[in-house]
Amino acid sequence: MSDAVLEIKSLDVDYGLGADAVHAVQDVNLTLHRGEVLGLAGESGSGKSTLAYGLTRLLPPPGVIAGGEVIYHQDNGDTADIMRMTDAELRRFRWAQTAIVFQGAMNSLNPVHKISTQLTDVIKAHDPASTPRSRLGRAREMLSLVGISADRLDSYPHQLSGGMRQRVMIGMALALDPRIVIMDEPTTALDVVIQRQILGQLIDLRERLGFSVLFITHDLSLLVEFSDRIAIMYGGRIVEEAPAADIYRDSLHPYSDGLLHSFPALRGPRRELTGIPGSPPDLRAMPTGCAFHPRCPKAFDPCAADLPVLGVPESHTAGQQRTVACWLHPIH
Amino acid sequence: MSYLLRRVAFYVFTAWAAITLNFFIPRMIPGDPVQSLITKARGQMTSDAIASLYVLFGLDPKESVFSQYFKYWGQLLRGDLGLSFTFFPSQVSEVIGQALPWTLALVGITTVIGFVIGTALGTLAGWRRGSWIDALIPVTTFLSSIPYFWLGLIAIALLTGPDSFFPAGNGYDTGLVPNWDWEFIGSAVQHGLLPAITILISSMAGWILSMRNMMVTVAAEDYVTVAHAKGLPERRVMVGYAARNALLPNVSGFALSLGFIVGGTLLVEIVFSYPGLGFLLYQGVGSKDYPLLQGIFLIITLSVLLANFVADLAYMLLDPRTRREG
Amino acid sequence: MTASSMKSSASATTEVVLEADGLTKHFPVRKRGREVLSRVTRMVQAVDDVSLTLRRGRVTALVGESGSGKSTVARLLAQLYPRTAGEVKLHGKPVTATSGKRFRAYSRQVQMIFQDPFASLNPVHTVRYHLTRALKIHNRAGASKEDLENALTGLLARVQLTPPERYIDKFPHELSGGQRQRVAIARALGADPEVLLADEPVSMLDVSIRLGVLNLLRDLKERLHLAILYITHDIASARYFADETMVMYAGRVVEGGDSETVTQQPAHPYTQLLIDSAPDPDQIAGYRTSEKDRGSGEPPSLINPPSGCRFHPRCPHVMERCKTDLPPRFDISDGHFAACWLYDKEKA
Amino acid sequence: ANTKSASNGVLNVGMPNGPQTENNNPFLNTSASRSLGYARVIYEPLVMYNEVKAGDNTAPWLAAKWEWSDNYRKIVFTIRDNVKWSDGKALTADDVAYTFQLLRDNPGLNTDSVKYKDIAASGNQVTLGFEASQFVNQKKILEQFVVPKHQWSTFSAPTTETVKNPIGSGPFTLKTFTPQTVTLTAREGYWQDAPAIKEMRYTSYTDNQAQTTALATGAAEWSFVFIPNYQAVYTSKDPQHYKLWFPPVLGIHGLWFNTKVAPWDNKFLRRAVNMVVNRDDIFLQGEAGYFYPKVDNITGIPTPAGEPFIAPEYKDKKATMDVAGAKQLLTGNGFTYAGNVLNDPTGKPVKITLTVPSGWSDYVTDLEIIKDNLKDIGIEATVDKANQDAWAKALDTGDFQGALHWTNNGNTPYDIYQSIMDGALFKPVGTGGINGNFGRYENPAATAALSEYANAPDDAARTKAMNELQKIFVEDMPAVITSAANAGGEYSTKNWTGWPDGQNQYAPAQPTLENALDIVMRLKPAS
Amino acid sequence: MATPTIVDATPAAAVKVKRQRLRFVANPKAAVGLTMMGIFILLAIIGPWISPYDPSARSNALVEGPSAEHWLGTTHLGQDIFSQLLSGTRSVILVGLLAGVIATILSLLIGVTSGYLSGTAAEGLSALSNVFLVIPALPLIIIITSILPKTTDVTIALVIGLTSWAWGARVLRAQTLSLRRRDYVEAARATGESTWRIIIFEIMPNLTAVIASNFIGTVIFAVTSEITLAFIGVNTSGDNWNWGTILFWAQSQQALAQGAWWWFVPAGLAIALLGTALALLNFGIDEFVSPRLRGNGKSKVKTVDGDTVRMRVGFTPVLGFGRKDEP
Ligand SMILES: Nc1ncnc2c1ncn2[C@@H]1O[C@H](COP(=O)(O)OP(=O)(O)OP(=O)(O)O)[C@@H](O)[C@H]1O
Ligand SMILES: Nc1ncnc2c1ncn2[C@@H]1O[C@H](COP(=O)(O)OP(=O)(O)OP(=O)(O)O)[C@@H](O)[C@H]1O
Ligand SMILES: [Mg+2]
Ligand SMILES: [Mg+2]
Ligand code: NI
Repeated sequence: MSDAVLEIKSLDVDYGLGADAVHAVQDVNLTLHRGEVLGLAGESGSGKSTLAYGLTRLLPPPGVIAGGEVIYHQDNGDTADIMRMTDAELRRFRWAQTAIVFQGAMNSLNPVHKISTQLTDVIKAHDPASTPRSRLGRAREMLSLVGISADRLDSYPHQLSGGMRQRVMIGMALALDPRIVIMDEPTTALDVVIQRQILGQLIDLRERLGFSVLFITHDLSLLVEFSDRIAIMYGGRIVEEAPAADIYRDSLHPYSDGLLHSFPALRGPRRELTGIPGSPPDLRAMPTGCAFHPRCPKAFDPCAADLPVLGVPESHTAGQQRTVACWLHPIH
Repeated sequence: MSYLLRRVAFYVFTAWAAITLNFFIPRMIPGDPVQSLITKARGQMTSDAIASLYVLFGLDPKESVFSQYFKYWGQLLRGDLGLSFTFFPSQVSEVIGQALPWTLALVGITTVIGFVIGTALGTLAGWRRGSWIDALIPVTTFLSSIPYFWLGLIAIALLTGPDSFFPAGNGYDTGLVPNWDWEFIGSAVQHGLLPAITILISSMAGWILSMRNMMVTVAAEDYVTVAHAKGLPERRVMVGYAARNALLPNVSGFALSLGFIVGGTLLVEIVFSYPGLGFLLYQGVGSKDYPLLQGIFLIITLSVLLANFVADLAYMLLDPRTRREG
Repeated sequence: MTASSMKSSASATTEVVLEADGLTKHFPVRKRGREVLSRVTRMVQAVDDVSLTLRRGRVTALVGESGSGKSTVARLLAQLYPRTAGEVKLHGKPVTATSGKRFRAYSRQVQMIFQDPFASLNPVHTVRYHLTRALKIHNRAGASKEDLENALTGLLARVQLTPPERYIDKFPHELSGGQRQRVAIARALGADPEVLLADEPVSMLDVSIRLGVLNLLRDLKERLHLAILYITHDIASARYFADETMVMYAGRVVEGGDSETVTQQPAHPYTQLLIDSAPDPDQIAGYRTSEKDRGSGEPPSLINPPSGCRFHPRCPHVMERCKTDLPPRFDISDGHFAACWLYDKEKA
Repeated sequence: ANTKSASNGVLNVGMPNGPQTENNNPFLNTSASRSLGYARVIYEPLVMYNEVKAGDNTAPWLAAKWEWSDNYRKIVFTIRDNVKWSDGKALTADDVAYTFQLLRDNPGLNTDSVKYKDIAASGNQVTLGFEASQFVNQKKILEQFVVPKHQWSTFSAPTTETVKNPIGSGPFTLKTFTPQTVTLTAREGYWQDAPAIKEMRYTSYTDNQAQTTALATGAAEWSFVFIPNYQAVYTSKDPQHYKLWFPPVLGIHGLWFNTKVAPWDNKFLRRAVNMVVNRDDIFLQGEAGYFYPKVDNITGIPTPAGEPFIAPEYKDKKATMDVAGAKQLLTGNGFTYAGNVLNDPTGKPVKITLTVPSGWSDYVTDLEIIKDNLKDIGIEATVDKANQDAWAKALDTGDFQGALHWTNNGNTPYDIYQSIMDGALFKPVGTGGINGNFGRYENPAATAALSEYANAPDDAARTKAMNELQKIFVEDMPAVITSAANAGGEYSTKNWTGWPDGQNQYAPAQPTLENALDIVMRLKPAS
Repeated sequence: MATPTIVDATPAAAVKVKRQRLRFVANPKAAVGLTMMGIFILLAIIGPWISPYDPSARSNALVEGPSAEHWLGTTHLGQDIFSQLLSGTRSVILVGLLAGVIATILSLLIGVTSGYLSGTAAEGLSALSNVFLVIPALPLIIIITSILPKTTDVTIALVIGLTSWAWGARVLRAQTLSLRRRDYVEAARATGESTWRIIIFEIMPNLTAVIASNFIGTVIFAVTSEITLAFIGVNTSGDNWNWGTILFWAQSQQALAQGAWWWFVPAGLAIALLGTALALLNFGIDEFVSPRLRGNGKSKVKTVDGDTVRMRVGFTPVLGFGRKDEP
């Protein structure tokens, strides 16, 4: 695998301050490599979105970054910690380096501005020297890149279908040639047919443009097909991280296993579906030890007592690039 | 243009309703209007004069309501609102025409300025929650709870006086002849300042508050986050994304609450003896000048309708979703 | 349980409970602008000529993309909308009640579960209120307080919300999504219906909770021999939980048959597209651009639906005929049919 | 504020009447010219009549001479011949006759309702003939102003004419009109010596408060307005110059009883009330110590204007507070007390509802005082503040128990008594359209005396009738008179002197009355 | 009611009901508003009894400033202004509440019906409320009340109530429209509930916040209207004191010019305070309905560098490197 573009180091994200704080993301370490699609999965409330917004510092109040670093590696080898950027630096950094595509495209596009305005104002903000004509040209280019005819430039968001809007968002995300695109459930509101169209297009573009993708969804079967690597979150922590195929074929963490056995498969033999018993943890009253232990079919003594650390499991070689946080799989 | 058409239909209907209501108002009066006029004179008129007044007004109660109604419409279409009692035999339309410009200027300008400033402050307050400007909110709440007229009274008590820059009443210096010269305009502005400030203080608070709340709501919308994520300059995000959207409900709120605002501002005119419709209304009430009251009510309603329509048009321009094609 | 208790469970599994024949629903579109002057009212042809049968003890899945008219079918079956045309037969008898006593009698037998468990329970009422109302409306609350209490406990037990006292006095917001959906199901069961119309009962639920609710539905089917209409857009879940599957496209049923057959050997090009598009973990990193353009274009407008086969503008196998003639159902194999000219045997 | 004032020959007059519309019709008291008073300096009366003065109260003006004959059924005016209209035409007897014809032919203009019959002009004389004696209407006829025939004959509807360009014989002509201020300038060619005032500005202030402020700051130098606590608000601001003078005229305000409602049909009860009403409080608190002057003669005739008319037996009879006497009067006439409560002869507690328009603050105050006073003799009163229309209607139809109201005024106390006691005006309770006698007072003797007075052939008969009327009134007390009607004003002697006052009672100091012209002519710049 | 607060009853917000009461009072604005309102209502009840003088009783202390005998001074008739203020509270509160109740009932009837039912009747009702909304209410009220032969508190309240329901009806209609297609309403229908039961038991309870905020808005409007009417002399009937009557007398006796500030300042302040109390209550409701509006305690945080920054959208503050409060 190629080198890292983004390194998340022991990132903590809270909602609220002091004793009332909800620790929505805890001690997350994650590396995004150049050109890869990193999938982030986990059930609702596990902290996926919080992580994504937290690392870009877009989390609205009462969210705060309680600690950690997010190191961005520039092409020239320089690094910058997003957490230490000033507002102005952040503004310059955003979109030029990391773009975000949100879940609901209708809500991501400003309903009162034309598509063209929304495409060009970001170019203008980062390249004030550009001419309106060149900006418009770029906007047109981006639209055709995502398969929308340029005459849609003058449309307002409400005049486009859901799929088209989502594509506009993707086009907008790519307008400044960012190194990283973060996508938070970009297709859950869409139809499977359109979902496939859009994601197919995105893969194409990635191959051509070479950006990295952090892809968030709770649809594991989609992730497995779509991403290179997958990280599974539970209760605000990463519990397993591995190449997609490894997770699918040989998940180590019982929670990953449970997730995978919650999806009916369309093709192939009928698998047995076991699901995951119990309900997601309450972030305010997290179980001790491994947060998953109350629901874990394989829980044993240490699970309730101690927090398992994420690491390369003993049973695997370090070269395999997978980590897990489970007492069943002691780490090196 | 469906939206526009629907609105137009609505305005036509409302105008009709208001006019019809207006027709029935004097028909609800106990006794007859002339009696009120006589009463008003209070000793300045001998009781023998009554007879002559009946002759003057030529009241004919023996007509069917229907034909009266049609007659009324006919008169309206000719711009004839009847004769004022107080200023007999002046036409009500003439009396109102004299007062209307003042109200339009005072109420119109202050309402718009109040809306603009209030919205701007509300935008800032909502955007910078917790900053000093947000601390304005309780103060403005208190101010907006004060009835317009009382604030006006206090302003008069505190700020006017023989040596004060602010005159205590009237629309312009006595002795000046309304004219488009600087002396007159300056005087009119000087006289309008205090009432205007009163209206501004009272009315602005509402806008600040609703705009602030809308801003807080809108600031949490995804597209605002996206705008931040796009690295747009803060001003652009605040104005182009957050405020632009937060404004929409405020504009339609503006249109709808015009009726309330006008009601409130009329009182300011009363307190400041400003020669506008509000003061005329007050005079009309005091002297039971029903034709005048009717006329004022009609004109106010129609003006509010018109203003509403303008606000609607503004809304249409602001919100592309209402501009849906065919 | 009235009629059903007399029959043996063997024969019961095939007994038709609810039938829809040529069900059609057109919603008028609000007139705009100049149209006000014209006499023609435009219609959203949300559901067109849909026929289906629900059998005792069987789950029938209705799949299709968003906006294809699935919910409308369910609501028509529940008599929540007046229908434009067609017939609904309960135990072979046509029903027309949309209000009043007759509707109540109908709703006793046909109950509906809504897509969103977060929205289908009134936030201001407790679980007890919801269930008590369901029982009371259908006179199943019993004479005494105890009867009612027993009935409530029974209901909660049936949807595996045990112990009942832990849930009975809770407000919806105090329950998890899965629990809420169970309460919604319990409410439907409160009428002791024969038919359950489940409109996307799990699409709003978390992956790990979905399964529990679906398993519960299956369990109910097996224990209570309910006829269940399972509406979803997740065709994979239809494969797993439904005995039969019908596929809708733009207000029409385009294919139907045994679930396994429909999902594994889809006949209609739309079904094929749908199945092709569904994420497939076995095809790891399979998101490369496929050679063939997958179903280009957008779902059709239902106000001016395409003539002939409604899928023809997007269909890779489109023929001249598709553009003009509406394809009828063609039987492909036992119970498996598709409304597509490709299967017109006479043509060949 | 604007205080660039009158030293340069300008007199600033103010009235609290709100913005005006341009209407200079001198006949209509709704017109701006009448409500602000500037009609008085444009149009001139035939005779200047001073109603505050008893006797010797007429002075020739446009008419050099006038003569009544035929027991006040005929009058001959001799018109001056050096008078010119402001457009230069001469004022002739024809103009005078035409003015009276206008009044006769247009009841809408004839707000005094004088019944003119024959009108004839010959030479410089105008002769008017009447059906009945006009003794009681003398003032109205003498005071009539004159309009130019050559202008008014062109008006098709004089009753709704707004006379945009008034032509008068007075010393001033209209210069500019704005809703707020009307400016008049002294004209050339006035028949008398030109007034010292070169320009008059009539400003219509929006309300009493604004008018008071204007007076207090000197922006207005002459006005007629009610000022509560006038010392504090007005005169104290410049005690040397700021003056007010409100002499009474022959009209009154009083508490009218509905004499058809028991127990108020009982004259002893009414007289008892008269004995406890505190007129001092009413004068000082309700009328701010000046506005409607106190009337304390028991006959209700305001003094000094009515002095000559008061019967010898009542000359010094003052209405004074006498609670004990009142109680005695009551208990002596069938009324009883149960504790503090007065019961009428039938045993019912005596109560009264006093009706008043809600916004009339002085009346309300007066009634509050009366209510308190009534408590002293065990009568429970309620002040019912009604809507003005409702109040007017209640009085019109007799649907009230007690109410404050005014009477007409004139050149004799006849108008007062006629308003209160005339049986000719009587209409039964429930019937409206009444022109006075709101109390439904029925006494043939009073009616006869009134008619006697109006038509008496000579002064002796008139005196007799007047004495009779006073006797009936004092005996029956159909209304309790509280205050006199006034004809006064506030003025400042800072820039102009020569105003009428207690020492020099040549005219009532009200800018809207006919006498305003007289005052204007006499004002001189302060040295 | 110049504040057009758009009440946004999002389903998520409407969900929390149980904790409602406590949470509502926990809101500092609501708590202050509630306390102030409580005092006003208490005064409305006991005011006339505890007032030291008969508010109409005259004395010889004419236009005197505040003193030990007359805490807020006297009028031109020597009446005790403090007593007038106390006694006047009842009328103000009564008219406000009564008009509020009338308008709220009307707006409920009209708003909810036109929202829930469809068809011409509903459209007609909606058009009616729009008409009433646009017609300026205060001039209409002034004209109607000045025409009425006799005005008591009740008639005033009636007139205000009958003319000021439109705003509420509109808001309620919009809310009902959005609730009407909610699943739980449909579900209730599918269960077999009757229409009226759905309206009363399923829809109305979810409108409580809107109804309450609307009620308060109308009360504010009614109070100011009543006072305005009294002030311009339309309603000074009977011996019924209200704050507007005090101001009317102050104005007609030119208290300002007389320097009798005690005559009009307390009444005006009382109005402003009552208005503030009601406005605070309304904020409480707004914030309660739309949690986003709630002030979230601390708005400033200390960052790594020891700077204090404001929490705001778009720039999440970074507290430090490592969670400090972690054991
Ligand atoms: N403003 C907030 N205050 C307190 N807790 C919050 C807030 N916002 C989110 N949370 C909590 O933080 C946790 C993580 O939320 P997050 O949105 O990141 O989950 P997610 O994994 O993205 O879920 P989903 O799949 O539903 O989008 C959740 O348990 C949520 O309840
Ligand atoms: N009340 C209505 N008035 C007008 N059109 C309607 C109405 N209800 C549904 N429709 C339209 O009918 C069509 C079918 O809607 P329906 O809700 O049945 O689709 P669906 O298959 O259930 O979709 P989803 O998967 O999104 O729930 C859609 O185009 C929708 O816009
Ligand atoms: Mg999320
Ligand atoms: Mg649906
Ligand atoms: Ni000035």
